[in-house]
Amino acid sequence: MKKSLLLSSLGGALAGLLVLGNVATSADLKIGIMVPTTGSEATYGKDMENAINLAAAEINKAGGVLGQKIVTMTGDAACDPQQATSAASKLVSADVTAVVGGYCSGATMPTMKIYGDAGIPMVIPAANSTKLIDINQGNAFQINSTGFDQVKTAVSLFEAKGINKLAIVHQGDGYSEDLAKLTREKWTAMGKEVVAYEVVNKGEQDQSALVTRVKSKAPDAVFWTAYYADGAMVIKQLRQGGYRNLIAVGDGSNSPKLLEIAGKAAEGVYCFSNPTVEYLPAAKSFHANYKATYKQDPDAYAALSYDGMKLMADAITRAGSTDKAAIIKALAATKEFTGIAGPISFTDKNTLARSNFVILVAKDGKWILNK
Amino acid sequence: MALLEVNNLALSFAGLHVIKELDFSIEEGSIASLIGPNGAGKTSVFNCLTGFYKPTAGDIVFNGKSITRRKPHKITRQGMARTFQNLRLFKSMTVLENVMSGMHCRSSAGPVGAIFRTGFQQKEEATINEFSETCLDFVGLLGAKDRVASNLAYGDQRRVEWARALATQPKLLLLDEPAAGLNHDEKQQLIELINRIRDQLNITIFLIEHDMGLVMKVSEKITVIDYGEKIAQGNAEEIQSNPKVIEAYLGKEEDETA
Amino acid sequence: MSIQDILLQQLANGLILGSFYALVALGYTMVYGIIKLLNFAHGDLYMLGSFVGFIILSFLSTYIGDGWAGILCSMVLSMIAVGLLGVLIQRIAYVPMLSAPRLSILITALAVSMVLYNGVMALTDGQYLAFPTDLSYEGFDLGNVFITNTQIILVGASFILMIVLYLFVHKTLYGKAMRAIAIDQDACRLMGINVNKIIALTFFIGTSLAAAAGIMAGTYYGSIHFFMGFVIGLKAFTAAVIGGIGSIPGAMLGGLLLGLLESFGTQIPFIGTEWKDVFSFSILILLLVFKPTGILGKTEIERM
Amino acid sequence: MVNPTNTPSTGISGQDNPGGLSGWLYPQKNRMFILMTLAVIAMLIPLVSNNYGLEVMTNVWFYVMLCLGLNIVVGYAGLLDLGYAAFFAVGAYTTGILTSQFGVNFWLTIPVAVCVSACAGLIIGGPTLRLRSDYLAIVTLGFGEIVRIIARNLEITGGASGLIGIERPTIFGFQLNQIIHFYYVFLILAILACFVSYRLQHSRLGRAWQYVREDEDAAEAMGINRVAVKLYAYVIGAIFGGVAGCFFAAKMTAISPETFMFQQSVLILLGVVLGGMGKIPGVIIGAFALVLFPEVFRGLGSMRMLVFAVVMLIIMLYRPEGIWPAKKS
Repeated sequence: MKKSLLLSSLGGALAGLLVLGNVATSADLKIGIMVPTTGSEATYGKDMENAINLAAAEINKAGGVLGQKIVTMTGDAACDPQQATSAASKLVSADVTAVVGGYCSGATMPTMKIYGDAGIPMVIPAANSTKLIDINQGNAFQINSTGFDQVKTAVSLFEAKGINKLAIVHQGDGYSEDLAKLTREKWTAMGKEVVAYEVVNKGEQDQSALVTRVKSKAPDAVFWTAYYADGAMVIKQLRQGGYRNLIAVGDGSNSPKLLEIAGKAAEGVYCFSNPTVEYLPAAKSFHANYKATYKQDPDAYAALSYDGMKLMADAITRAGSTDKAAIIKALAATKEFTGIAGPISFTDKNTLARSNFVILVAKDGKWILNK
Repeated sequence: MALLEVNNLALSFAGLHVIKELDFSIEEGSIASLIGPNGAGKTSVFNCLTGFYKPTAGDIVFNGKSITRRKPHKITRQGMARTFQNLRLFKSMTVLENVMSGMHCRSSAGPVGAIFRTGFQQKEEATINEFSETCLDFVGLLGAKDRVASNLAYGDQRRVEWARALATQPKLLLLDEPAAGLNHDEKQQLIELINRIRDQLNITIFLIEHDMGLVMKVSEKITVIDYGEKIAQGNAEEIQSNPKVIEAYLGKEEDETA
Repeated sequence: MSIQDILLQQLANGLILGSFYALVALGYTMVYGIIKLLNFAHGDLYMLGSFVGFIILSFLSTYIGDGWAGILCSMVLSMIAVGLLGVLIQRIAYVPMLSAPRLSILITALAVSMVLYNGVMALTDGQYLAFPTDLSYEGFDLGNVFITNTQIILVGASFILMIVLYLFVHKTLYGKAMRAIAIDQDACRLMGINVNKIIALTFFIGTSLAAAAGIMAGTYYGSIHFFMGFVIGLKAFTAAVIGGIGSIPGAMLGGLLLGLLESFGTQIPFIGTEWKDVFSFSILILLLVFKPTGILGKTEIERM
Repeated sequence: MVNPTNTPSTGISGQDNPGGLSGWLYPQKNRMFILMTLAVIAMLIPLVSNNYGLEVMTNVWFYVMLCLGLNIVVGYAGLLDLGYAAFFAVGAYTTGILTSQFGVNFWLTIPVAVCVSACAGLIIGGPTLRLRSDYLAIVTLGFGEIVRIIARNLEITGGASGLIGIERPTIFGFQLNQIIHFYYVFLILAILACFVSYRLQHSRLGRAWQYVREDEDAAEAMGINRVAVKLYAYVIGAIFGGVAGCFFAAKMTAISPETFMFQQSVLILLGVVLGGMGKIPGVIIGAFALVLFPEVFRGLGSMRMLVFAVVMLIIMLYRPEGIWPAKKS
């Protein structure tokens, strides 16, 4: 009696597990969404999921793709490599035709292999570490400008401001370290000086050691390459510590939260950003729809995620079939696809051909476009 | 030659002198006792002998070798075993497993032997089992070998501790208040057991005890300490008539009533 | 900046960091001293202190503003609330474990820490919250060295708290009872001291000091988040060990010392900011190995 | 699941034969039967499961190995190790660095990783095992953080981005690159880990761990070198973690310091505590719960870890021996 109970419960658990992988088996066109919906980056992930679903709904309303309705399925990458691989396997097992997603570079990396091996076309709207390029098996397309483009934008600003001595601070994760390294390489290659190259720990409140170190090197500008949450604290403490020169932050810090936390210390901070909804004339209706559907404003990666889904649908239509290889071919052949975030074409490495970075500046507690 | 020789042993912590210049020796094959009023430092002496405390000064020679400042497990390996004042059995383990712990220092198989169950390891395990059972049999507890130690009656638990100490194959056995908590019959059995260990196994015995009747009955040599100092030494009769000893014990009674 | 300037600046930075460490370390040391429990959840109570302070201040600011008056009010209220929570935790989680094996108590404490940490994470969605106060940066500009009024006030406040605690422990009957229980609980029971009450009081005081530090940190750094307690918990433990765990003056001294050590340590040219934590953890490990009793800790019987 | 909590203690009146579930589970014959059945089920899973199921189950076997490794330290020897992810990291990075930067064959990196993680165990264990248990917990925590920060800061470990493009191993010219291959690899590792754990537990060393765990002083008085015995636990536990790390690196092909955070150590500890410290079936159940729970209850989102934490607290307070029934009453 007990034996059978034990075994049957074990069997039940296993059966439950196996069934899990087999949800949704209709003739619809299945598109996977891979974003972090739990963990520290969940807000961004859910925002991306919303935008992608919004795009899918619009496409379905207009008759779907090749007559098929799009059904989305979300895999939670949790911004964690282990969970991301399991999420990717889940999507592949569910037999998705294509995937739109990828927010944290570190978590996206190990999934590239899984999608690559399965030959699944993938559009990456957010993750933009340059390391993604090296392991791309040809099936993935990055529509967020890569670190290279951001560095170009950053350097152009620094040059325009007559900066010579630069301090770079990152946060010890793949994305911000990548950006920091690229900036350092570029800046020194230009014959200029990087006087400080520092790391702070995520979540650490006291940055006085960093402030003193940076101040003692008297840089003309400080470039924070990581996310807004810690960036706000760093900016605040730099200003409190008496640092008065220019501060610039990377696209991970493009958030109104940064201004909220840093308060008046953030005035005049520059931010390099991928095109976000409020600065995109073409995104007006998207913004309105998003707000109507989800009762909140779209966040930093909403526009690109929306474009990602639209691009994928466009590529499938151009391919004329749901054959994965054909879709990949169609994606590669994309020419000036008009997204709300700007036109999309790809280089031979499947990255965005033309940078769409903009420069923002904080004024009176708001980000405005720098002219 | 004396099996154990203690010269000038001293122990102090935080400025408190627990043991002061203590000298005594124990002859091989004898039964010796250490007595003294409460707080005289008897258990501290045991702890110094077995390496649990690091003496401040002095020298301990056991079986011709100095064991001062040696670690407890090394001292045990050299042939000195002990029991504890408050039972210190491995409570959730079986009686047999408890006794097997004593064989640890007489065996050597390591992780590789354990994983591959080499011939050597298997033979050793069999020896450990067999000898532990012999020890249990000696104290009359073989029947209880598979019971969990903490489920045994108090007196039986004491005997498990004895068997465990015997399993280390000691030359000298230190007993810390072996009669504490035992009833009259059990004390008689204890006296018999002490004598059997000495006579049959040829193990020297050194004990701390409060029960004077038992001490006087079994010991051939008694050392009395008070405030960490030796105040008398001799056989039962000599000690019983020693004025210093009487004073020490009476003094203690005064303290108690105060 | 000249070397002198850097050293002076880091002295100021080290003092403020150190006084936060000291306040948190006091709780560790008091609880450890009295019931020999390493309260893993202590860092999380610091975090909780700042969140409770955040809620109270957000509420109060409409009435008395978000200036120093508001901060003081919310600090007192949060100290009381979190202090009581500390007592509650002790009652629910630690009292039943007192006779359990050490490993079980440690894991229980770790579990409590995880509950608090993940609870706040779930409630805040893992977001950083902006502390609802924006104090000015006015202060003293000594050439290249810059010290704000906020820093001076916060260091002053933590010193006042520490002095009050010291007087409490050494001059009042409750303080004497605490010290007595740390030495021998059973004897205290026999002497008619209400041991459980005193232990609860110890938890209350230790926890509320951590909460005070939490609010000060929120005020000073401007933002709070659910994992702010992890690193400071570790550092404060280090501080308590440096001073000698169980010793109240030791915790104060250890906190300040660690704050200064870290501040100066990070300015050593080849130890960049990226190695800062390796630096403090190495200090911790070396200290535990070579001088586990700390500076002011009592030496125990030397065992082999 | 069968709920063993209601089984009344049968140790009354000196009776040591536990009844109920534990009574049925422990006789040799029944145990062998269960083991064989489970092994066969595990072998057959790939026939019925899709890749997602395999991925999850592979993760289960992986955590079984890690949890069994930590179980040697925590469950057998009674030492709280809060930095176990460090050993796992050492193994993963050893393989990662050797294969991706020096082109060493994957299989050759395993013995190297065993040596390196054993050394890491010795380095941290040697000087610190004399410490009080709570100090040890903090030291191991600090050690775990140090290892992660070093991995994050060095060039050779790929910095914060970590290492990418780690070679997938080949065996007799056959490359392991499908999830099903890794499923079997990790299943074999888990079975090996069980086997080794079992053999160690029922040996002279295993008993010595238990003696030291129950009463250090008494164990020492019995001639057991407590430091050496603990060190064995530490080093063997480290090797388990290191080997698991090697295969983890090979499976993921990319590793980064984020995987080896404190939370990872806590997660592994959770697996050990949940099922029952020191009991192999308990630890296996713990590992299952660890991996399956988040997959099944993904809807809980960020509440997931909170639920884990609450469960852990409840277990410690009401059933410190874990889910699996105790052998002895």
